[in-house]
Amino acid sequence: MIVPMGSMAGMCLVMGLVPVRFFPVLGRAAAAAAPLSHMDFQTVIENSGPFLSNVGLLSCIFLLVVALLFLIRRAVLLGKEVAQSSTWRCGYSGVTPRAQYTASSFAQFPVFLFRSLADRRVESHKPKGYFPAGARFRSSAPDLVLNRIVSPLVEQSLAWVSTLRRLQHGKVQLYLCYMFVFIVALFFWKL
Amino acid sequence: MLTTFIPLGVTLVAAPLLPGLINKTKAAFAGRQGPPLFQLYFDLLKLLKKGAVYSRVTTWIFRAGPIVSLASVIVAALFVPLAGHTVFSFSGDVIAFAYLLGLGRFFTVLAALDTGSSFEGMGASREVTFSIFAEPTLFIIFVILARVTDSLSLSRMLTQVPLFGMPSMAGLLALIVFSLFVVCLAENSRIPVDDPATHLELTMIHEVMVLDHGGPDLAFILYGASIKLFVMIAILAHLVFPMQGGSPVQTGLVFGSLMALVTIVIGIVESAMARLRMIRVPRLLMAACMIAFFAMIISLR
Amino acid sequence: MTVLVLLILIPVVVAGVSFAIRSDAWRPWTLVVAAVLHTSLVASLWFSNAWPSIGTWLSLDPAGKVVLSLISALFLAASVYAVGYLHRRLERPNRTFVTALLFFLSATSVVAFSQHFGLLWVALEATTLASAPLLYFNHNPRSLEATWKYLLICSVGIALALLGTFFLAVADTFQGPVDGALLLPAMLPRAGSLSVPWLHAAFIFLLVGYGTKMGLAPMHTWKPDAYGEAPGLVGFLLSGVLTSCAFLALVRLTQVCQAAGQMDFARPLLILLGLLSMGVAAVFMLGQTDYKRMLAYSSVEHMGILTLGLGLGGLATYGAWLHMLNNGLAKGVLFLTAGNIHRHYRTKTASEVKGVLHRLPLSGALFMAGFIAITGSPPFGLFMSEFTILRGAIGNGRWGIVAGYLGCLAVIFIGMARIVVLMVFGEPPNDETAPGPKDSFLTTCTPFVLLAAVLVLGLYIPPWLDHSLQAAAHLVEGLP
Amino acid sequence: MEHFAQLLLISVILANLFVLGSHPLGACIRAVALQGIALGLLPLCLHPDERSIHLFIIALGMIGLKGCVIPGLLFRAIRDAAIRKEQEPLIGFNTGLLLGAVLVGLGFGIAGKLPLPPYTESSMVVPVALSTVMMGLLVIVTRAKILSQALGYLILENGIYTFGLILAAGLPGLIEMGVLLDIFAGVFIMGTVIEHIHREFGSISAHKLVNLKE
Repeated sequence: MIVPMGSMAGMCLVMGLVPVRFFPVLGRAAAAAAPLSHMDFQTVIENSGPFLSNVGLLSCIFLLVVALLFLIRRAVLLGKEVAQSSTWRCGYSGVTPRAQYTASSFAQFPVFLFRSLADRRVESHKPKGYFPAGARFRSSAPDLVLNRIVSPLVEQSLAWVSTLRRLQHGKVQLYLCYMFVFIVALFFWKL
Repeated sequence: MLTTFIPLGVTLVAAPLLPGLINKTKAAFAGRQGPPLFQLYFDLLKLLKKGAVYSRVTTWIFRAGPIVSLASVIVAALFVPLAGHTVFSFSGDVIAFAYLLGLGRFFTVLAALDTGSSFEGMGASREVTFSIFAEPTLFIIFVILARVTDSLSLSRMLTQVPLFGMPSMAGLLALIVFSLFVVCLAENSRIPVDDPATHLELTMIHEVMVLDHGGPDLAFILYGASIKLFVMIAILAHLVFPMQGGSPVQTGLVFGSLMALVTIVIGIVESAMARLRMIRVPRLLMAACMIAFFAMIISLR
Repeated sequence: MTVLVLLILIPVVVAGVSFAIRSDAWRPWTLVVAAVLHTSLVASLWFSNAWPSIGTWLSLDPAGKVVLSLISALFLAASVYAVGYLHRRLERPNRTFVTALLFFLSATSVVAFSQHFGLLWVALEATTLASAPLLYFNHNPRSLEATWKYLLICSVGIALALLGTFFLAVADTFQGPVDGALLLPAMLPRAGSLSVPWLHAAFIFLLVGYGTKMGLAPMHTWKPDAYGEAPGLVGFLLSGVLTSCAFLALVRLTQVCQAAGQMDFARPLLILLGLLSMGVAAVFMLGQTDYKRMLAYSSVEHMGILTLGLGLGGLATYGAWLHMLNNGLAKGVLFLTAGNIHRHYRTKTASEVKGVLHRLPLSGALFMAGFIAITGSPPFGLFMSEFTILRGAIGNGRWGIVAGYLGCLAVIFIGMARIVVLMVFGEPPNDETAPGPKDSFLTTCTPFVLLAAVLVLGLYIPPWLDHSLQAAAHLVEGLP
Repeated sequence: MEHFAQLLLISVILANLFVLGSHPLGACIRAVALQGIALGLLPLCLHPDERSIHLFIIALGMIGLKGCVIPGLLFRAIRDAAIRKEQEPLIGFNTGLLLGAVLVGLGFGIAGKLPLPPYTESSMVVPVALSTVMMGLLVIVTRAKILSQALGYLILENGIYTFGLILAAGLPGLIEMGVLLDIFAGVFIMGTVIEHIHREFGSISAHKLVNLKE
């Protein structure tokens, strides 16, 4: 599984580094689809050539700088102690994997900022008394676009479609009626 | 040939000077002597001499974070003109510039999340949230500049701005400079958005993200931050006073003092203002974004 | 000339032989004999590049040749499958079925040759008659109802086509008696002097009449019933062969309109019917519960695409011809494997069919691949042809049509995927209460070969085929 | 002779209206039989100058087929199925008559948009043909008994045949072939299927044939 995924990722990388090599090939495929004339296509290629080669150059420079910095760090750390330790806990040593920083914690701030748009649902049972039995906090931000826009739209159109589906009701006489009405409509439209 | 690389060299060498300058300004306002101007150079050297300690739960992402973020600001610096001279420029490089800054931020955030610490996670969350506002502002400013100069290359945008010296454009220029200044403060974790000097994790943004980095990695991060500050100040300086051509020494001196001036302004702002409450920061950034948007409407008219 | 006579007579003679054979087990092999003879004759036409004719009424032209080759190839595939299928259905006598299949082959061959509108009509009428016993093969109330509806609607449709043919004759003889009235080669040169109002009326009647046969909305109503109740084999022949014949009839009509300079009148009608059919197919595909009826609506969709391509003209006409081939082949894959699935699970309700890949690995895989092909996904041939038609629409700058076309294709893809994916994957039901027969060589090799052909057409169109399709498209466009 | 043709054409329309407005099936079949005979005589009146053997054969064949053979078959079918009346029309007989009148108007309207072919003897042929076709469709659509639907199909065919008579002189052979084949398809095959339906469903009402639907 790694090989096909890796080879595709590798191809993406190569295309990013030397886009100039690929553009004419892909451009020809695109030109086949779009009604561009051959001349237009040539100019497009010529105009985008320098830009693409610069983008490729930029990517190469970037990778080069990364490699250089990597080597520098390696040289600097040479012969020095590279220790392993635990993450900085800020004085609190009871951290367990259960106390994770979750995705919803990560998104909490922006969700709060856009709370009017985000439809955030919070369900919390705060600890009560001196020896609280338990407490719960649960927050979720359901996908607003999906829940408020796409789903109702899809459901609405499915309902609409299912009313239309009643047109196929099994009564052959009415099927013939469709034909008749259609033909008369065509006559009125076109004759 | 070699002369083209002079701006890069200047950036790499002079960048750590600016945080020192800011600190000196702040110290002067507080009536203290403050740390020496070259403090950051000493810090970097000290950090490079140290070994490294990595958390057991981290992966290669944590180690790649500082390198990638430093590399991205260095490459981004290639596009930024210093006194009208650029190392590398092509049409459309503004987009590459913005994306490189974004890439650096992305890796810093990933490295912070990789530690598994809640503090660093919160810092990452804040950083990302603020960039929701800062990045559009930056893009809107670029759109305005592209529109005004009819160019998509950062160096041409900044060196050929016809804004300066035209009274009709003064309002537009003021709006752009203001919003870019706010973006500059936010991007570089300055007061009133963030306080680089605080040591309470719950209120920090950028500092808290790099809590677990040490030794050469921290040096890379600090160095990267200073280059970013340098780059943004260079852009601001160019906007305020576009220059091109002329003798390198003369324009270089003028430009250098201009940059120092902008830096000192940042120092003054830091001295005069308190850090905003976290909840208020987005409002400030939003305001900058709206101002930039307003400026865009004006420029499109 | 003898070739044409043989192509028409061989099936009739073999039909006589098969009617005389007493054994239900051996009779289906006569289908293969007839199909092999038919196909080899058609192949000889390709090799010799001959254009035979009998008089002026029956002769082969590029359009007819493409349709004839499709008929022959699909019938060969169907005959091999039929041997396997009928072997499993020995509880039903198959004398009428086999005989009707052979008559069907003969009638469709006549459609492909005929250059005369009257003869074309007669041959298409004959296909209706020959296919009625095919639909009623299962002899149960449901198939009877489907046959009745098919007969009634198609008879009315074909009657309207007859009226349209008469109208066309009036248009042709309006200026006075002519030689070879309704004869295509004679009509085309004098098309300019046809009576325009009568031609328009004839076009509407013929479009509705042959459109009924082809299954274009809103005359498609017989299709889901007929395809749903007939054996998969019959569904395949109707959706691949019969509809292509009806399409050829529309092509003949378009040729006359083109020669008469009346395409401004004809195009909107063709495009309207095409898009309407695609829209209706999309609406009925969503929430469909019966997988054979789903295939019927897919057929409505593809007939719509063909008509749309014909209406757009130019590049899209070439796409329509290519699409006709692709659709016929891909429908074969789907209908035949759906037949296998139906035999095994003994239900046509999609929600009761789960895990086909476990129960019938070959049929399941072929059904899935057929679905991918029929929805126009690369690398199959339908992608190429649908894309060519799309290019035709874009090239004309008809953005409304482009939007409708792509929208319908997307909805249909979603609708079909919901059904097919849930059928093919998942855990098969546990009740092993007498599951039907498993895959056998005869019932899976045919869909496999058909799928391979669709794949080849998607990757490479041989020059000789390309040349023929171009010639057929030029014929429609009135180019030399 | 032209007046006689007009009379025949009017009787064709009247037969249609009679079928639309009455319920005993036997009477309807008789009306259609009479219509067939009238249509058989029509070519002799429409083409008085060229009363060839060909035309006589058409006339005889039509009278025999449409006047005797098919009505006889239909009578046998209603005897077998033991039905007398069209009991459950989908629309009432008065509405049916009204719609029939509308269709006659529609037929004349559409025919008015088409120029009269120069060799047509009577200007009424085209409108009568079109309205007969439409009324045949109306009978199919509104009647519940499958047998009545077959009858409606016969009327539709009669309309097409009427139209074909315009061409009978110019295009010999075609018309006969077309109409005969269609009648074969429509009536004989349908007759066979009706027999099956009667056996399977125990009724020949179209109301039973609504199992296949979405």
